[in-house]
Amino acid sequence: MKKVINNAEHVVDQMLDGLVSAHPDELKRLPDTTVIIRKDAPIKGKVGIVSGGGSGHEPAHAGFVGRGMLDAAVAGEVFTSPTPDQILEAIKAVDGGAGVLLVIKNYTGDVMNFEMAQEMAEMEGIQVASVVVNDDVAVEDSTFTIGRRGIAGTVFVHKVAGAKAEAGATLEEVKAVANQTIASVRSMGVALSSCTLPAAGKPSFTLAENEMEIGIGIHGEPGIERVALVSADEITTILLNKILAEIDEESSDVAVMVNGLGSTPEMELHIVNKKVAEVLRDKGMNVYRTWVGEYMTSLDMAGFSITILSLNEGLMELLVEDVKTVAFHV
Amino acid sequence: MKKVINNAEHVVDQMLDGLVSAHPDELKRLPDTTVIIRKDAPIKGKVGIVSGGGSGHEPAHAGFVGRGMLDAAVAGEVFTSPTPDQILEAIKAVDGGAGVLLVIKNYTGDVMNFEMAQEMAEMEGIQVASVVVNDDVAVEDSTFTIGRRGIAGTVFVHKVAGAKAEAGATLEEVKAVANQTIASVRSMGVALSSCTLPAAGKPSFTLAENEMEIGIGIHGEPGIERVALVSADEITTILLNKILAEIDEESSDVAVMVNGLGSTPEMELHIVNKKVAEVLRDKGMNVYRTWVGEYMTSLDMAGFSITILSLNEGLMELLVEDVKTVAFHV
Amino acid sequence: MIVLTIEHTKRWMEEIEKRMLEHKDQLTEFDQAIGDGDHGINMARGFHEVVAKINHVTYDSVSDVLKSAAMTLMAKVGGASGPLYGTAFLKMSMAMQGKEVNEEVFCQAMKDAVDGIHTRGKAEFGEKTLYDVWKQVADFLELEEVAEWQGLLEVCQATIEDTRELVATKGRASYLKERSKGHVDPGSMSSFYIFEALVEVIDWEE
Amino acid sequence: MIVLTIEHTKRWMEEIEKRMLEHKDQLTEFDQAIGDGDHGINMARGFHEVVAKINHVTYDSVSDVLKSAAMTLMAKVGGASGPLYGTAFLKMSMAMQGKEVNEEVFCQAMKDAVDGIHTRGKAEFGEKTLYDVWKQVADFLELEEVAEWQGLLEVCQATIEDTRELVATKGRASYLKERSKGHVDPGSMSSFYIFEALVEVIDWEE
Ligand SMILES: Nc1ncnc2c1ncn2[C@@H]1O[C@H](COP(=O)(O)OP(=O)(O)O)[C@@H](O)[C@H]1O
Ligand SMILES: Nc1ncnc2c1ncn2[C@@H]1O[C@H](COP(=O)(O)OP(=O)(O)O)[C@@H](O)[C@H]1O
Ligand SMILES: [Mg+2]
Ligand SMILES: [Mg+2]
Ligand SMILES: [Mg+2]
Ligand SMILES: [Mg+2]
Repeated sequence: MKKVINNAEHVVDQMLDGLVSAHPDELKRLPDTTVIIRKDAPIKGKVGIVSGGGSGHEPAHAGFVGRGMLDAAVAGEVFTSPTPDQILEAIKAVDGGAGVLLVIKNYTGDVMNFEMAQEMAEMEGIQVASVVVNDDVAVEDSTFTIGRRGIAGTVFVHKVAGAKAEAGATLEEVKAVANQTIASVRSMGVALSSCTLPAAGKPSFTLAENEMEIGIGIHGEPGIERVALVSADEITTILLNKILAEIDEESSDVAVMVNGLGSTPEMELHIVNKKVAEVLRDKGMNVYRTWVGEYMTSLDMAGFSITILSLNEGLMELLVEDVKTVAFHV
Repeated sequence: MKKVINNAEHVVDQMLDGLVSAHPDELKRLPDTTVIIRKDAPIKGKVGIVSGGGSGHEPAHAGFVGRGMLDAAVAGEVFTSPTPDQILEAIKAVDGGAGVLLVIKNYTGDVMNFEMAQEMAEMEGIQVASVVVNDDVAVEDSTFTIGRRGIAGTVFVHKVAGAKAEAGATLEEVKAVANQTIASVRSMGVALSSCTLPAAGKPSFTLAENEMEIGIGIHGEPGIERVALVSADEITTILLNKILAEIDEESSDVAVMVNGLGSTPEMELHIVNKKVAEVLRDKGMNVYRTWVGEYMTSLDMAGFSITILSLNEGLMELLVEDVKTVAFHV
Repeated sequence: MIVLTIEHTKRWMEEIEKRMLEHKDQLTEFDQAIGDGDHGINMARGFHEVVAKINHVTYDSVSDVLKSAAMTLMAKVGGASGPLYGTAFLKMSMAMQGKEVNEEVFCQAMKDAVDGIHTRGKAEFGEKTLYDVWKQVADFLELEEVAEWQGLLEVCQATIEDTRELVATKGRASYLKERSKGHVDPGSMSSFYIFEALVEVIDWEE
Repeated sequence: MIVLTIEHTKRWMEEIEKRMLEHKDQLTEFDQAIGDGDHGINMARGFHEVVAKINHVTYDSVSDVLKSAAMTLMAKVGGASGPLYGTAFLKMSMAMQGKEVNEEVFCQAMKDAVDGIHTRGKAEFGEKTLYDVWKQVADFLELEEVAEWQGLLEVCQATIEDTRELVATKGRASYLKERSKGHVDPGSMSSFYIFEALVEVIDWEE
């Protein structure tokens, strides 16, 4: 494994310091925590939005902290949900009196840790609500399963909820629009190569030179099937069909995100987006906005995910509302 | 080689279509060319800024097209300078009557092709000036060499020249400030792994599991030396010392860019930036602004480059002037 | 008869740390196979912090030692295993509050720990999680004399072997469905080390 | 005696394309060793386009064929080799304008091509670029009878061998400094194929 690090145990700590020293006017790290907050938080009377999760998904989640999006991002160890005490610090730091919404990705660990933090915060008299994002259609959603995973679609939830909160909505309203977004967003990814955790030192899994894993999770969790690598257009069609099948296609207006998982060059993401745009056009859908780039990565994994958000008037407005973050721009 | 492509011969063409379909309101591709221009170009009375080069450096160069930066970017084949006819089309498309500045990276091919285009444009009566960026201190600059290469520092030249042009300056003024930036910007990179050209199908070079190449070029050109991989802090110190030695340190105000070459996760870039900030602080320098991310990549190469721009009042203002592009934000 | 003194308990944590460090790679490999490859890293970090913490504090009760351990695990591990082990030790601590830890108290504490894991993780028996191991151990302790407690190692091993062939339906491994068969659940393995350490310290006096 | 007819010239380009496609990987490997690994790709693309272009046009002179070739190379190759080969063929075309291409005219055309490469690339002899090969070939042709022109292949080979041990001081290879020694310059190699094709077509009639 070759990584530009000093010590596997300090990657998260040093990354957070590096991030803040690049944006000293916008971001602040809560002392002795792994919490990054808006420098102007808490904002009186505004609902605070807190998200986070394991590290290794950069720019998620700290890259989305800023006006119109997140008030705080809590970073866990690599691929490990942050702990309740850290999440609690974030909640306390951004509560402006209007309550705090937790945006949680649907993983056992994340849900348990965020819920514990929520209980603690409520014990301290802070009004807290939470939503769980589950956009990954690679996993079936049934009462017999733990449900779909939360992947790149989470970024759209951050954006929509953040815009709503910035507009002065109540905690209930912000939670409602976040849940509406969660109900309308679906994603699926593909991996061409594994990622390597700094502390593990070797790849989490291996794919043969001609293999790809369809439906990969952002922590390298297995997907639906391991098949022969095919063309960009074919892969894109496979992912899109699965995604569109699970989405409420009532609305023909959609937002698109083509998200790189780490090592896949932007050139290839654009080639994918060309096909995405064509397929959606052929289906008579209207692409309202498109984001192509790295938003929810998986360390150095090669591959990408496609996210489709089905839009209504309200979501459209919130999606393009002014935002000031390091990694998400409209 | 595993790549998300359809056909190595069409990567540039399909990438450009994908990019434009993601930003239909801001960008436009000139029909039957590899030229991406601002949708509102040409802008009457404004100096046009044209840059470009081989593809494989995304988001460079098309990602920097937009208000306050480039008017047009010309994409060549992967790692191959674009041809004079394409560059000529770009010049003609963005000339608003005030002339056009060509920002060229210092490579034999780029210089020859852009110069030929300049000659052709001048024959057609368009006023054209050009500047050549040479920020890579890994190459010695002497009358016996072809001089330093142009790498990530080019992005700062785009930004400064673009802001100056947007402000209504004349071609001479824009060229002057571009040259001033070129004189004040220095960079150096390191590679942990090679890149693979789509059409070549195999890595351009190979580095052993414990090796890194200091001073790598963005096309995989060799650097200063191939040595054992060391810690992020040590690599950063090596690069910074070389860069600062070649920079006019008169000014203690600097802008920093930590640029990922392709496969290196953002986490690692932030770890590097932490050290960069510390070293500069210890040297009594003041970091005015920092950009961490992928700006001038080399396909799927693992590694990064550091760029330092020495600033004066004028450059500071131009650097943070409002800009609207896909890949560069202030 | 006293099963755990303050000293025993501190020693228990040290023995756990020793094993988690020793088997860090094994646990990580198990988690790479059916999870996300961080379990060994999480356990090593967590119990290292626990020992670092309790060594700097003097305690007046076993309950307090376990409470420190629980809080440290919750604050330093994260993921799924952090809250679960944290909850387990916290429930034990609560069950032992103001009591000397004899056989009966310990069995009750184990029962409460198992219930805690159950409520927090919502896994049922046989979903191929660490809950399986804790449940089996608790049931076994209730039936056996302390003298026979070394036997719980076989119980753990047996459970791990039985669950190896199961399809995981909770936790990350559940994403693998059928493909999770034939792999040992990493959390069950780390639980084995926790109980192996326990046996080690209980024998320790004799 | 006529050295090149329109047919010869079209055939020359086809023979070049054949060789560039055949040796695409070799040229790319040479460029991977001391450049950026695209030379074979550039040459194959460029001469493929040249042939595609000239096959769809009827020409009244050798000069016009070469002008088409030159323009196509400039428009389709890019990099360093595009402008250089484009310039070379353009200068040849200009020297042949309104003339039948006999020995003398061809020699003058080669001279002009060499000057063109020199002005465009500013490389001197011995800087380990394609200029070395073109210069040597031009000088040789001037001295020899057409009957002896096959000899230019040895001239090319000799030049390539001589320059192999040189340190490149122009083009990308110059970044390697000492490390460029022992490697054949990719552009010199592609130039060899251009002249190999020339010999092929000149022999062609007999
Ligand atoms: N719902 C649950 N109930 C009980 N144990 C669980 C549950 N989910 C996961 N586990 C246990 O947690 C272990 C994984 O822990 P770890 O890898 O540290 O966390 P994560 O899965 O978040 O990376 C699994 O092997 C399993 O034994
Ligand atoms: N200044 C120059 N003068 C003459 N030939 C040159 C010069 N620079 C480069 N070359 C030739 O160009 C070849 C490289 O061509 P190519 O790889 O297609 O372009 P690039 O170097 O831009 O990738 C070199 O092998 C060399 O022979
Ligand atoms: Mg984990
Ligand atoms: Mg090239
Ligand atoms: Mg895990
Ligand atoms: Mg080349």
